[in-house]
Amino acid sequence: MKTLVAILEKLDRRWIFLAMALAVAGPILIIGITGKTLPETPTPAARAVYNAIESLPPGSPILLSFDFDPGSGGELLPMATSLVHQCAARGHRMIFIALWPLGPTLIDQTIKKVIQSDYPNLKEGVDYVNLGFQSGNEAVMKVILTDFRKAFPTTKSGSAVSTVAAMKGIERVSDFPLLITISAGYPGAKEWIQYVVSSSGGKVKMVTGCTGVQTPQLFPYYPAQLNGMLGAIKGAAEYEALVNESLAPKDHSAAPNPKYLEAQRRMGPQLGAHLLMVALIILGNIAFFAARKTKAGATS
Amino acid sequence: MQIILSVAAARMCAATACAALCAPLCASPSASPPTPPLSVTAADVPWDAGGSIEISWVPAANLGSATTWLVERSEIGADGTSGPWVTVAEVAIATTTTTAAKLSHTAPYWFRVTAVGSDGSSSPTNSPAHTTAHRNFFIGEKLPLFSAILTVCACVIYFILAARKGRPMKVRRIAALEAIDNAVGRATEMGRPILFVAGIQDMDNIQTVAGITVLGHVSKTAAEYDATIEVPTSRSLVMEAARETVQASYLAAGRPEAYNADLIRYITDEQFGFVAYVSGRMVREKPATCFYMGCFYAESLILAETGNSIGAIQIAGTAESSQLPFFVAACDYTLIGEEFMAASAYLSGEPDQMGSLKGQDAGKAIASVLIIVGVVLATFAALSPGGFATAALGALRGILGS
Amino acid sequence: MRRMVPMWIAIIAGFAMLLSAFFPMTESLGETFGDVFNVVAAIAFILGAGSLAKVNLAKVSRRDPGWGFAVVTLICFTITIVVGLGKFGVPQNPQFAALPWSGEKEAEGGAFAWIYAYALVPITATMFALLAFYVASAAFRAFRAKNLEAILLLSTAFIILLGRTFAGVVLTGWLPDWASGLRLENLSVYIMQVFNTAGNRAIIIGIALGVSATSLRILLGIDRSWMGSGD
Amino acid sequence: MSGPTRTWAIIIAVIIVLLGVRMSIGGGMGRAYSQRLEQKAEVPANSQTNTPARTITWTEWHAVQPKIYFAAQRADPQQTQVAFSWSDTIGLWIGAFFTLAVFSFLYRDNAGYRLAEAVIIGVSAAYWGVIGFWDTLMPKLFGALVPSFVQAHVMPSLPNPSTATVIAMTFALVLGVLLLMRLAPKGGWISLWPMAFIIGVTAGLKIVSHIEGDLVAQTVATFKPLISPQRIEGVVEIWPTVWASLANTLVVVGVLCCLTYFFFSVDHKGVVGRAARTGIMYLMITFGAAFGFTVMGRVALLAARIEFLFDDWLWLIDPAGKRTIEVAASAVSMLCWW
Repeated sequence: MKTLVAILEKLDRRWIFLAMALAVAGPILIIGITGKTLPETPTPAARAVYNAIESLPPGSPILLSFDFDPGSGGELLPMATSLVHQCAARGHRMIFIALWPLGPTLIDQTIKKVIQSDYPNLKEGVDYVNLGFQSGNEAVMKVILTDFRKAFPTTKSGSAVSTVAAMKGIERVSDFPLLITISAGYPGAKEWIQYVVSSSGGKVKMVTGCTGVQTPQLFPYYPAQLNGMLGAIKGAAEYEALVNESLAPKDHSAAPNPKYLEAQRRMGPQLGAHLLMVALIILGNIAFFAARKTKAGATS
Repeated sequence: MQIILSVAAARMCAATACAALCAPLCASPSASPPTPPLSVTAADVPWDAGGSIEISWVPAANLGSATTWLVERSEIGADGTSGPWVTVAEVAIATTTTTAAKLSHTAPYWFRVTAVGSDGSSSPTNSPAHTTAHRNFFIGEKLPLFSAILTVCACVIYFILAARKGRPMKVRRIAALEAIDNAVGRATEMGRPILFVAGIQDMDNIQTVAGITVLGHVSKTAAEYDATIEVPTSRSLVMEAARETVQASYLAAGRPEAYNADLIRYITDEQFGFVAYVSGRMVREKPATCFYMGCFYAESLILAETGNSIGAIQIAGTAESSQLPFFVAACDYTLIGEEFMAASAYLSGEPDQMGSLKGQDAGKAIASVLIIVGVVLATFAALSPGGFATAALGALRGILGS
Repeated sequence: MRRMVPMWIAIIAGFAMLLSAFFPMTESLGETFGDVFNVVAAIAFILGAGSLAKVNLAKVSRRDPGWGFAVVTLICFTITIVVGLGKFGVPQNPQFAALPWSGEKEAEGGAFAWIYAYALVPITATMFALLAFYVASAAFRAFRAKNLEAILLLSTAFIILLGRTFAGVVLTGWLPDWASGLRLENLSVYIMQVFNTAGNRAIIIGIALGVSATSLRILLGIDRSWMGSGD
Repeated sequence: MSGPTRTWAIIIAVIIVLLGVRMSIGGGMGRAYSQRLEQKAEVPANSQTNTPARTITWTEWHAVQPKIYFAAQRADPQQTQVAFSWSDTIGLWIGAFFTLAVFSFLYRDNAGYRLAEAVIIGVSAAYWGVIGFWDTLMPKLFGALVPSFVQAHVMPSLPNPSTATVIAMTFALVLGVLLLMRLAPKGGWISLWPMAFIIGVTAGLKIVSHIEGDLVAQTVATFKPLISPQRIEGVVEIWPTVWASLANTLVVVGVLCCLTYFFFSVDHKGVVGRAARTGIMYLMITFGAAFGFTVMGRVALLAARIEFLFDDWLWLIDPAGKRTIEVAASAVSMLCWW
């Protein structure tokens, strides 16, 4: 016991790093080879996102704003995949924009991964369109409140938005029955709430997928201003399970395509890392109390 | 997926076929054609920036088969002729008002509303007179905001003036700020540099500006103590601002010759490229003291943990609430939110700047009182809905503009 | 004089912006400023690049320790600028095939996209991933029950950590329905909705006042430390 | 060599040996493939430059998953539509090297990390410079000042600028030039002017946005009833009411106490001291929650990097079915060897 405490007190942090590497890499290898994932029970916030998309009539225009960059892709790309997956399966019109400069590339990636490979009948420019990046952060949001085309005059590939069939009937942001933002920071979900949802007087409905860091800050807005939210990879996994469940054949004869299981796979390393963190906190406190006891003994 | 889609397609075919078959049979006698609205009025939205007109209409008692309203406008040109009818909006049958936006604020407009159903449209009902969307001098709906700003500014200015008149301004200790002198002194003693990071955002972020004002004080102390201060920046403009500030501080400290512009350098705009540089630099140069003052995101913990591993004294300040936990966990001192914003005033020690802190307190006091009043009203309103309290709460919200 | 002019520029520009929000004629000045700022920041890149080049060239010419790395930086910088501005290897834009410069700079196949995918992304994403290690070491060191505050900090983190994984379901999933509020996953939601809302709200209100007072000090010319403390 | 150092040396050696084994047992790893795409575009005749209508063709190569290459090869070993991509394969290995180099910083600073650092500084500074040029200067500044040039060469569908835009951009150009005066041998002090303008404008704008978006909105949001009857079909339910009322009360008390903590002009003693202390407790719970949530995100990022190494580079696992059969063989042989 004493030696353990002594080790803990002087523990080189590199051992903690090694333990973390193992706690994450181990489950990845195991899940990667066996293909088994942990079960998920969706929380109301994730269910709300699913229902918001499900309840729209097919063909509804949906604005998807990719406000993140590859740095947060580990958390947010699985959400983006499932969100686009559900929208595509329900036949909604998807209008993609990005307020982060690196967003458009991620939009193209997701389009390629989901729409072009599994929904080849959806046509670019008709059923979906990538309008690319606009600089200006919340200024862009203020502009699209009154005039969508002023902020996004052309598509990413350079054609004028007025000629794009997917944009028919879209004058301002309130013409979208639903707004989806995938957000990693500033500008992101919080700014969308402040400048778009609030200014529209509740006319604009919004759901968000956000990083773990943002989740606590967005909670005060749910469910009044945010109709649903996916918090971190956990939210992504819950939502992914919901979407896969609803799109699976009734007799469960076919397992979902592994590319639609990304978030649920990531929950394995998540569990390993969280358990390690918990163990570290407990060990740290054992060391702390043991040291205090020794010190108290020495002074008395 | 293909299966689902083809099933859906099959269903649609079935539905169409059925409709085609039934059509002659079930052309329902009950559904009369859509009835036009009884009257249409259009009014300029008052106290706005111009360009919007609100249109409202009175629907007929029997709507017939109408399912939507089609609202159209026609602009009267400079020569007095009416232009073509342009759709303003198509709204659900339950709605009876809509707003036409993006209009010219000089030209008059006609409006008309048509009821539209599955089996055709009604005749349109026109607005009785043309309307112009005037641009007003002041945006009325911003009056509450204007008064809120005025109140906050008045609080701050009042206490600044009071301080100038010699009223003593007591401010509580802020440990993190008291530690700055010692931390700078430590760097001098150890003969190691001081590292100052003013966040990773540009000069259009007020936190960066606040960080630069703190840099002004820290670099002045550093100049007096003869300590080296390094300022890597992730934006070119911040580099420029930091150079101006530090150079002026060295001048004010009477040691302009000791200023070295190359210690304040631009690294890269890329968040993690910048962090890669700063953490590498920290491990190699081992600064005695690190300041993180500005807007930080994920990099906060990388910087603070690296600083911790080299045994530097670390003082952080940010208004980015998501990063506060990491600074609190890994730094020696952390300025939380408003404390960071107050740092420059506190460090200056000038009475009028201290006075402005008291003005901030007055703002908080007003906010607290409003919260208490609002909560009391809300409680009564919840207990007896519809009473005086409900009205008062509504009025209070109105005054605050939300 | 050298300090008076900029101070007045700041004061006039600031008050003009403050008031512009309330008048229809000037309401959108703030948005215009966003564009102006972005352009100025892009022009200022010349200064940043100059500083980068100067510092690294000095290292090379002085043969400072590690000057080889400075050479690497300079080479990488030059190559990226050249292929990026020149759109090297970027395929044509099918919409405007007649214009050779209309291709997308980050289109697949271009040299700029290659640099992005194989140098920028791996390094920045891995730097970001280092955080997973640092949260562990920070938690081990800092989350010790020294006093009541620290106990609250660590126990909240504890509940959230467990509540957000499968472990939470296993540990407290057996609780009967009437006590379902104590299940870890529900507990973490309450913490977010009550304590976190209160704490964040107060921080936000405080910051708003702090920002206003800071801005006002600058606009009144009282805080001039951004152009050097004192006068 | 001290005890821990020896242990570390062994661990690193084991990793290197495992990598060596993986590379030698074959089954393929770290290869990338791309598919040929013939593109064609019609260019209409241009009467101004007197060029006739013509057709332009060019070839693009798009990255594809290895399984597409394997399938194409199985179908026709002579095919040239999908081919091994040297550039992407080299890139993949460089990416893997940089990933490991950055991770090695956790052990200690070393030449690999310094190389990655030197590369990322050069590349990313230039990257953002290029982005600034094409995304800001080209459409905004040049698009406003020389629109016909930009439309004729770079962005044909760029709308014509309004007079206001032209004025704003001219102003921006003047500010930029003043800023660049810093480089001139004399008159560098004038660069403080644009800086003063930017700082002043930022200060002015932020007062409005923070009071509007944060101060007023958050204050009003706290107007919650302390007793909040929860009715189901008009009947007040006891327990839900108690819980909802308790939650509201805790929020209101928390906001007031935390605000008290931020008071500067009052010492934290007596009643104020107790309120401030309660405030600190709320803040600590807030921070603990934020910490817990952040861990989630960070682990996901690490998992993504490790998946890159195991999946794209080493071909040890294939969760997304990028390669299907081939990889299973290599993973199993690896495990057998182990």
